[in-house]
Amino acid sequence: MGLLDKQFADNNIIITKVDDLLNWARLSSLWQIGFGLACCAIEMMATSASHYDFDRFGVIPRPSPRQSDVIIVSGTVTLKMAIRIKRLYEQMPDPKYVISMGSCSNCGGPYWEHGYHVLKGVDRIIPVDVYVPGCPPRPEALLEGLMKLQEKIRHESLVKKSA
Amino acid sequence: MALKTEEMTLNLGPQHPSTHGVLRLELKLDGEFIVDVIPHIGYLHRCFEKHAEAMTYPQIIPYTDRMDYLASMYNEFGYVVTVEKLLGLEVPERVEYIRVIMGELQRIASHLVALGTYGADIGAITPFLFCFRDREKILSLFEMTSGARLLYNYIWIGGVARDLPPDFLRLTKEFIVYFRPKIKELNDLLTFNKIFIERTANIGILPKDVAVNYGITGPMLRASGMKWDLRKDDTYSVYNKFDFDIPVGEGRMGTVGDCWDRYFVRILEMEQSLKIIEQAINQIPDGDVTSAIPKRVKPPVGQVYVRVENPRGELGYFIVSDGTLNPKRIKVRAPSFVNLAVISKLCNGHMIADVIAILGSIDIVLGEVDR
Amino acid sequence: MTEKEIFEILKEKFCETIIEFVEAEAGENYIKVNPLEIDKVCSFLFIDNILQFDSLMNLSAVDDANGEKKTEEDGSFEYIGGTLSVFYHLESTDKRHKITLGTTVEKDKPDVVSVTDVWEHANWHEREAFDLLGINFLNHPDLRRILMPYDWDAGYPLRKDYKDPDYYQGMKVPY
Amino acid sequence: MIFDFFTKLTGSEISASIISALLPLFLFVLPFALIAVLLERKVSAHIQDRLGPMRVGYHGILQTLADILKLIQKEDIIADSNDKPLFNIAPVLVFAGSYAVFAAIPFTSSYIGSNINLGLFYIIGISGIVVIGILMAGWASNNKYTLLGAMRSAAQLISYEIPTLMIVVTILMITGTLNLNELTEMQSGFFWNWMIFGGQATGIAKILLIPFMIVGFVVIYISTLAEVNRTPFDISEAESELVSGYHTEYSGMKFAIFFLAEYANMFAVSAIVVVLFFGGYLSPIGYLGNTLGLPWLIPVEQLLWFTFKGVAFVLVQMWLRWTLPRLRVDQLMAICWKYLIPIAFVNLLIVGLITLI
Repeated sequence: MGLLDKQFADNNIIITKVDDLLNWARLSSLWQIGFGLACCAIEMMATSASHYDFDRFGVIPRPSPRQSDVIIVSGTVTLKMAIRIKRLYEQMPDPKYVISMGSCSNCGGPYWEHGYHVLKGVDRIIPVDVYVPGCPPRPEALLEGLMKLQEKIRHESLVKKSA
Repeated sequence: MALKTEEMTLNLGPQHPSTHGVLRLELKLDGEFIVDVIPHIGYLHRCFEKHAEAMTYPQIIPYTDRMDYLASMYNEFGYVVTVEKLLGLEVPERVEYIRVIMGELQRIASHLVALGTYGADIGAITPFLFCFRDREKILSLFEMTSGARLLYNYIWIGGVARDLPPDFLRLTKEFIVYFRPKIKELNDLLTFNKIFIERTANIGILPKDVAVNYGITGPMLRASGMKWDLRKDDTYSVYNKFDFDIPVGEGRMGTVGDCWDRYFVRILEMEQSLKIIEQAINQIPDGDVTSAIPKRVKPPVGQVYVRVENPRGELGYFIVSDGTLNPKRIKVRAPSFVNLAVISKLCNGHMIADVIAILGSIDIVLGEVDR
Repeated sequence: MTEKEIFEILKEKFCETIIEFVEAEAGENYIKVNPLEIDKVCSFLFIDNILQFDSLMNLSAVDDANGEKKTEEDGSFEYIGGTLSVFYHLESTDKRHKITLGTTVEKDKPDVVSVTDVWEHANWHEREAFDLLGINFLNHPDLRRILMPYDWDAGYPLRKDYKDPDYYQGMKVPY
Repeated sequence: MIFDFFTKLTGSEISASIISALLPLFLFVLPFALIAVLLERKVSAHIQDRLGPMRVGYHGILQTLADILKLIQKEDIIADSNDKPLFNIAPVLVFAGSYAVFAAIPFTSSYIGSNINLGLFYIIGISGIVVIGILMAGWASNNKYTLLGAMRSAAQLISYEIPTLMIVVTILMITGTLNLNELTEMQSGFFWNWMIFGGQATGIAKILLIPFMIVGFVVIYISTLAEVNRTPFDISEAESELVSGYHTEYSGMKFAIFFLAEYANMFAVSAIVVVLFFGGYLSPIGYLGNTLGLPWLIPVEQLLWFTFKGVAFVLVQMWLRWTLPRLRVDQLMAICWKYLIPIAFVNLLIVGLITLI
């Protein structure tokens, strides 16, 4: 949650407009935490590199979790690593988003059956916003996942949802 | 009188921009100087060996891809060579040529990542992106052949999945013409940059005898001045039909076996790989590539250890067969796993920045270290 | 030098330690050695001027899965007794010959002497064998788990009768 | 000048000072930082065969605006183990240090924040505050990476002040003034009167001065690069070693302030180099205002020239950053103490001898 999220009880024209502006800012500048796990990390790097260029969407890798908005879980999450990923996620400031990239972090991927040391899905430890399937997903798929996340952010609101 | 200082422990990783994945290094520091480096691995332990025991032989190929994901083709290559030896299978010549072309293209692609990320570790981001740009061209060659960008499942036991597409050889030739000047560009931008040399020469010197004792292989061993390349010294496939050199470290900028040598050996190897590909394209025979693929892979009881020259070094597969469809045990001798073990020896007495330089020059892939 | 010749040299030097020369149906033959004296054999192979095995290519541990199989009602099984094996693939970079050593230990008391003193390379491989198959390497300088978490207490995963724990640190392990 | 103008306008000295203090911030530093961040991303992208930001506005021109707006919204994390007061003050101090430099920089002949006689001295002194801020940030974060980054940064900044000062003294010997406005005016005329071409000296002295002035310029440019922590001297925030150095623990707006300070600093040091060696706001070829007989046009032109020269040096900084690798901390110190300082000393000596002619 950001500073203002869900602080307002009613919805009016000003809040809607402010919503749009803030959401626009959020979705246009999703800084990812520069953090790779496995095979998918190479595709993530390829996405940042010249050919696909993540920077076009305003996504730049930040080395520190404190300055990043989105964590792209790119690869197999092992039990040993899961604790660290959870901590990284907790270190990020709100509003924060999670993209689960690749089958491994979606559900365990090819390691689902005999992977005694593989966490079957990163959503068992942190909440995931967008799942990108593939083993590994092509860079285009990751870009599509990012655009889905942007779409999701576009519909966020400062208004507190009534229960 | 020496001032009393307190040792500081710095935890590098598992999430750190320059540990090339999920390696964790525990640094014991005296100011900026390294007292000790303790590597902790296993953050990407994906249980390959357990999976291998539950799969049939052909089913294992996709899993070998995912070990050294920067050199998938070569992992498949090594695995199928091992199983073929266990089966006593002869493969058509065209298949061997295709495998060699793929393997060498993969070697270039893998070295490009190694060199690029090494530049980024030292602080120059641009070479990294240039390398990825050129790697993208190789990936598109792989993609038109196998349909995948990174993990191919292309080289099968007894053959390859499908024949080369019609344009492949022409496009590969074009790539060679395109890529040669790019090596020079990389040299101008990074290799002979004064600051880069300052940062890497005389850093992390690995003497030859230590390297052999630690089981170091691949570019790292060659940088230490040992002319040792399994493609020549324990030849497999059709490598004996090609004419190429084995570049070794000469200590041009400092001492033999320093980081700069390890970096430069990779550059020279890319040139040699281009040479091999060129020859292979000119010599490749016609033939059926799927004729020798066995319907059922059921090797006799026995065990075999076969090794190939992966871009990172000696990739060995030790397969124990109990005569069923599943192997009883597969142990992978992963070059990165072995090469990484030497890091604490290399780092002693250097500074924090040098640890990064040394780690980058070892060129590890965590998927392979942890398997 | 062929394997047979090397075997003859070893046989002369260590008559009791060397158990036999195993000829396989397919693949490679190996020399079977007593697990508690493997280090002596190895250091001889390393030092000897004719042999000069300066490089350990690989060290692998294998679960032989040869105990008495006891199947539970839910399909899981356990081996009672049985053996574990360790294989050493050696090579001389100078003389260009290779050899495979093998050793077998009881699962209940899996003690093998470490060869880390001879080849530093063995260090991590032995740790891995300890980690995944539970082979106890005597005289090893730093025998800890290497791939699995340090606090893993559910056993040795590469043994054939290994069973996943349900939870590790609050995370569900099976699918 | 500008202060008197506002005093007349508002009738109170306090409000006049506040306005004239904030003026460069809103008119110059903030817009500059916004543009420079985008410029950096665009320049780096084009160097690297990429496009850079493309989706936000035409060719991504609104990218930094979005970044800032987003950073404002972010949660401000202060961890339990942080030293709260220091943690909060540090970004402010860093920004204050780099912003205060702008007070004495003459943007045009008619606008200078404070036309003090000790201008150059003041700039060198006040930029020292930045070091305190960085050290504070590193210490208060209670994180080993930030601490190492801060230590490196402090050592680096303090060391590199020495060659900078040497060159400043060299200039002083020729001009005899610390007032930046006067210093600029002394280079008036055409571009051959700039300090890098020997200033107002004539005849043999001028020809002799030129090579030493160029050496001086190179030395001061290298040391200013080091003072703003740019590659190849960015060891204090070395991404591949120290995550992001002293500001690793900062999130949201506080991080944005550090960022802003960094870019403000980049321009500030370029401006100093411009004033010392490249005639400050002076036009190299004469003014359009003079030709057209429009005297009010001259300050505008001067501002444009000043910005142009400053941005040119900022661009060179960016170009270097995306081309060169990073030095190691001991090599960085070696460059300063073994090369730059002796060179600066010899330069000082020789220029001193030449001025005696």
